[in-house]
Amino acid sequence: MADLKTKIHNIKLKNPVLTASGTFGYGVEFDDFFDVDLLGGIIVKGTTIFPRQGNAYPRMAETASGMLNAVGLQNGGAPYFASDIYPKLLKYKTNVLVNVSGSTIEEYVACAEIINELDHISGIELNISCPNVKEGGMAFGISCPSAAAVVNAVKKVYQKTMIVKLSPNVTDITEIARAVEGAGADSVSLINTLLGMAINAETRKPVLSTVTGGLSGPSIKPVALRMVWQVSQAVKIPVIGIGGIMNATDAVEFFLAGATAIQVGTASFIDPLASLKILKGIDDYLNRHHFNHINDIIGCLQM
Amino acid sequence: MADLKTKIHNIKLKNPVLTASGTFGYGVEFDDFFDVDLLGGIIVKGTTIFPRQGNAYPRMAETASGMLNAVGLQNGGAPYFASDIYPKLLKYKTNVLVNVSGSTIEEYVACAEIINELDHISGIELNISCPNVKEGGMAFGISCPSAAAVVNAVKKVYQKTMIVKLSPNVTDITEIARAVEGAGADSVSLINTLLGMAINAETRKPVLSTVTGGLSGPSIKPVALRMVWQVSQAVKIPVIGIGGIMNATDAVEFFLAGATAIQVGTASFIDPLASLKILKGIDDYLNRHHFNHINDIIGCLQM
Amino acid sequence: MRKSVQDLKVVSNLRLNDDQHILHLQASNQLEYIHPGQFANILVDQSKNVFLRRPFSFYSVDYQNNIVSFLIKGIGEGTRTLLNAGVDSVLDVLFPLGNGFTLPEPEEKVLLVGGGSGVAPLLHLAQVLSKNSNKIHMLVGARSVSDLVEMDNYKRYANLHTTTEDGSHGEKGFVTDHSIFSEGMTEFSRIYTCGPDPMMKAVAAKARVKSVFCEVSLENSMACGFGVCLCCVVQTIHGHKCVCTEGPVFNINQLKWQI
Amino acid sequence: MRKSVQDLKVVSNLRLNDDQHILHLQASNQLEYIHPGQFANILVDQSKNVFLRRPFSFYSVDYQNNIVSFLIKGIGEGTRTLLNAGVDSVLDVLFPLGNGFTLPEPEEKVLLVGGGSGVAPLLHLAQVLSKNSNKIHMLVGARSVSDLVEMDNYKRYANLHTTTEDGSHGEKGFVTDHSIFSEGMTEFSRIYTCGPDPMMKAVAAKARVKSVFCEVSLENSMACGFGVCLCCVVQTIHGHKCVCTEGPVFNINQLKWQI
Ligand SMILES: Cc1cc2nc3c(=O)[nH]c(=O)nc-3n(C[C@H](O)[C@H](O)[C@H](O)COP(=O)(O)OP(=O)(O)OC[C@H]3O[C@@H](n4cnc5c(N)ncnc54)[C@H](O)[C@@H]3O)c2cc1C
Ligand SMILES: Cc1cc2nc3c(=O)[nH]c(=O)nc-3n(C[C@H](O)[C@H](O)[C@H](O)COP(=O)(O)OP(=O)(O)OC[C@H]3O[C@@H](n4cnc5c(N)ncnc54)[C@H](O)[C@@H]3O)c2cc1C
Ligand SMILES: Cc1cc2nc3c(=O)[nH]c(=O)nc-3n(C[C@H](O)[C@H](O)[C@H](O)COP(=O)(O)O)c2cc1C
Ligand SMILES: Cc1cc2nc3c(=O)[nH]c(=O)nc-3n(C[C@H](O)[C@H](O)[C@H](O)COP(=O)(O)O)c2cc1C
Ligand code: FES
Ligand code: FES
Repeated sequence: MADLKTKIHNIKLKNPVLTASGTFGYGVEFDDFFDVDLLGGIIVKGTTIFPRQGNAYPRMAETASGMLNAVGLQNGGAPYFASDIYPKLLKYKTNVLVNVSGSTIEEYVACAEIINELDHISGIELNISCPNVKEGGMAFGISCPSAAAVVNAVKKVYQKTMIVKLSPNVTDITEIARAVEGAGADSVSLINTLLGMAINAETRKPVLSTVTGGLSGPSIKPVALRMVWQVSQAVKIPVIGIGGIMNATDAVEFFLAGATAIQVGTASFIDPLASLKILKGIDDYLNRHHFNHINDIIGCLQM
Repeated sequence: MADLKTKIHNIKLKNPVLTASGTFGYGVEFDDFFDVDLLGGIIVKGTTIFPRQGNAYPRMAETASGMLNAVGLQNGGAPYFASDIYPKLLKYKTNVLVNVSGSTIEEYVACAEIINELDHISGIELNISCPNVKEGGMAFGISCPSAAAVVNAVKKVYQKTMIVKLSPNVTDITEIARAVEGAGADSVSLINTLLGMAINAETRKPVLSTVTGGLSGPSIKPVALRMVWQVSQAVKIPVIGIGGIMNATDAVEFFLAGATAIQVGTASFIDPLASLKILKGIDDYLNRHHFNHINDIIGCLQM
Repeated sequence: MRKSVQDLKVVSNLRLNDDQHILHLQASNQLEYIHPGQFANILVDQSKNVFLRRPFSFYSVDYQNNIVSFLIKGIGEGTRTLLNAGVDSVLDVLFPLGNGFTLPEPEEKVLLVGGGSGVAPLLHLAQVLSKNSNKIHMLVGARSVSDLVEMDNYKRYANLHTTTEDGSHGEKGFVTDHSIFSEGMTEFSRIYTCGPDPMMKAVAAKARVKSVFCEVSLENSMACGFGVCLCCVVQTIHGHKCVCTEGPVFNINQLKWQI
Repeated sequence: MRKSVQDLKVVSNLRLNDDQHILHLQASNQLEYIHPGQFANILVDQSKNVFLRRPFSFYSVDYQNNIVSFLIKGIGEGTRTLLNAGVDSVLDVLFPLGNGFTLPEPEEKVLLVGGGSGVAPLLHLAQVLSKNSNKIHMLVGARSVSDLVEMDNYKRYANLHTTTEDGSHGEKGFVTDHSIFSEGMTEFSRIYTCGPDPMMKAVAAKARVKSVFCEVSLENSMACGFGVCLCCVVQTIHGHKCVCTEGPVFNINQLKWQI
């Protein structure tokens, strides 16, 4: 057993395997499959201050080695989360983080204020990169001033660790990363989904009700890996790698590129046990290569 | 047989199937497989004013439903092209276009001037989106002023049709498209490759000699389709769709999204006959759906 | 039963016609109870272009031999790859998923209406209801007699009625044109239906008029199948609900269908 | 022969050891001439993670029965999927590709040096040379006797010498430690070699010292295999050259190897 302990700002992780928001429900959906407490932490569904019905069906299109989604942040709202869902999450001994979204800065702030009251939540992940909502979401994450503005505002009301989740749909992600670091982000996670589109040639209609949607899965891994590598050289705060991680080898690639932790997303749809298998595979890799600690590979790409 | 004739500015295409630069050599490599004259046209390798050795090996990494390349515009230079390769292309009865690249505006201009003298070349495709060269290349294609500047300069010396090939590695591709349209582009083609990266977990080294490279293949199709759809609504000049087109269904999706023609790229590596099969499949589709003309589907996505 | 991912062995792959097969899959452990209307999400690992699992309703369950079966219609690369599954090959199956049908009280007289491959969950339902001593009528619609498969199997559990669009078997026309609806609708205390959306809506409309209890099994497109992606939603009177967890079976009164 | 894409039928899949098989594939038409050292690019369509074709040297060619064979070593998903190819299944093969070895004059005495699965093209070469009445010595190196496969086949065409790293067969040590190099190097007018890069470089170094003609067959990573992607280059004295068209066989004097 290698030592897998790592840290994201004030959050101690017993291992660097987290689950990506919107792909792991509230964790409880996985109770049938494995003991979620084995993971370093879980990041629950995108939460907004007001309840959201999400987008109309269809919300999903399968693509080559990936999928598009247009869920649009369906959730019961932060107050509902606090009253009805949070109590069910108290049973977890591992870290639980909440992914926070909004259409305006005020909404982000209001949502973060509510989460701030929940002791058992280790931190928030500020989603400034959701491509599936009409207002806000990704719009904040694609320009430095607006990204910095949200982060600044939330920083004032949120006391614990704030991770900022970046959009890959930008010319230079290092600029945005530096902007949110400057505004007080404790960590950045990347990437959220790439903006894509699917068409049904037979019906001649877009597959998704929203026409465009967010691309995830192994197809985006090369882009994600490149961005994690770029960003980890551009900022001093820890970088969390996300994007098409299907197995331990993928995860190791992200560590080598500079990620301090990783998130498993779409992989859990195909195999609910994916995150657990990835965790075990990382340990195997370290043992096989005679590394004692996960830190021995983080950022250790040999150039 | 449906009518597949279409036009890109002054270039008459007997059908809308072209081949993507860097994936079809100089066409002659396909002579063993099929009669290249059946296609609407071919776009030959990226050409620069000076000969280029390209990047060091390894230049390729396989990815999920795609590949990364880091060829780096290996070519003999425009004078060599004119003297040694051009004569071999005179046999083609279909359109032959040259993809033009450079490290400085002067290099683009010098290269275009040479190609301008070659009667049998129907047009050029200005590559302001190559992610695999140290200077120039993609750098021009990711900001509006620099993109417009190259296009403006080349427009002054190149008399025939000038297509400008756009980079997907930008926050808003419609801005760049409008900038090059304003600067005199006769058409835009998109997308070039997405900037990506691959790591060999066992050796802990980047797979490519250049660390990052250009992602192509079906994995990028959702992004390409979205961009073609966005750009075709943003500009009046014809849009040429590129990115992960493997079969006729993919091609039809690009037409529906607004492309006047398409280019087949990586698909030719896996099946040298891909472009011909796609051409036949488009005709089958039109017949099956009782369309008489390719124009009946171009931009006809039902919203 | 708890949801799990299991390797099931293909013990037979029975071709019914050009595009429909029945796959019999054997579990290595004792099967736990699977409710009629529940489904499984099957990994298609021998195909380049299929990324996500594919959902299929249980067609029948044999607890003695630990064999489950699926009636699969080839419509795209995923299903067609499964139709080629070799005997002794192994499929990675996530199950059981979804809620399933509400069972009637014993002795109730019920009508099962199926069309196309949508008939699959109704056989499993009929198997269970027949043990519950329900009186079961089953109406199956198809384009032509060649699309009507497994009739003998249905007859073991139900009084079988058929319609074909070309009149080659049973009454001519669509399912909802069948005389059973004009004659004896109210003798049925419950109607269960599965098939193409327009068919289910037409059946639902008939049921609503007569205020007969009616459940439909939906087939929305799914990414996960166990309630975490929120892709498979349907509009209900209580807002968006996931078909994979709160369905696939819904009472028509829950749905915001224009019927 | 013109390059083409053909459907070849698997007529046998012979397991040599845990990770090496010989696949015999039959063409439906008369095979045209394939030069020793040429290769084929095989599509792996039953695997999710393999996108590009995989290159393999011809191991032998039987023009009578239109059968080509490949010696394949399982190292990743592509090769391992091919090792599972069922008899009667069909593979999509692009061939023949590359240049092949320069044949010696009749009667010349030549040395073939192979290691690992790199031995494949050398059997085809030996078959052709034996018809050319060349005197053929073949030296094969492996880690252990269990990795030494097909020895009887080589013996039909060549005087066989072996080395194993553990001494379990032939001389103990690496290929280049074999006594043939110290003793009779200059009796050979040509050396042909294929195997891991370090082995080929060591052989090339020996050949260069004695100024013996030496050709090596390279295995660079390839996207297309027929000269259009420019991914497979090697540095030569004339700049970057594509291994798939100007190779895979190169005279060592052409390469910019540090030897
Ligand atoms: C709960 C549930 C139970 C099912 N039970 C069965 C069963 O018992 N037997 C059976 O044969 N099939 C059943 N299906 C349908 C089956 O899952 C699909 O036919 C299959 O996923 C298609 O996969 P494919 O790769 O062959 O086709 P694809 O290539 O994925 O699709 C081919 C075409 O069909 C369309 N399509 C595919 N699936 C759907 C869908 N769910 N909704 C709308 N359009 C779609 C696609 O848009 C495309 O145009 C069920 C589906 C669900 C959700
Ligand atoms: C001209 C030519 C002839 C060949 N002839 C034979 C033959 O006769 N028999 C045979 O068994 N193999 C042969 N090979 C090698 C064979 O093509 C590879 O083993 C195969 O492509 C690996 O595919 P895979 O999917 O199994 O492994 P992958 O998953 O692609 O690779 C597994 C590991 O091996 C490395 N790797 C794979 N291919 C190469 C390569 N070409 N160069 C460097 N590293 C590599 C990868 O980086 C990875 O780490 C030949 C290769 C070439 C270019
Ligand atoms: C169905 C779905 C829903 C998602 N919802 C959210 C969300 O609510 N908030 C968020 O920040 N990211 C969301 N994401 C993005 C993922 O967290 C992740 O960044 C992305 O999918 C890339 O990782 P992957 O390729 O491993 O899936 C969602 C992704 C999917 C597929
Ligand atoms: C090996 C390789 C070389 C390429 N060389 C060029 C080039 O010289 N000029 C250019 O504009 N695009 C070049 N491209 C990009 C393609 O023309 C095309 O835009 C891209 O591959 C996306 O299309 P695809 O997914 O169909 O391959 C190259 C792509 C590949 C894979
Ligand atoms: S399919 Fe994922 S929630 Fe229903
Ligand atoms: S593999 Fe494409 S040029 Fe050699």
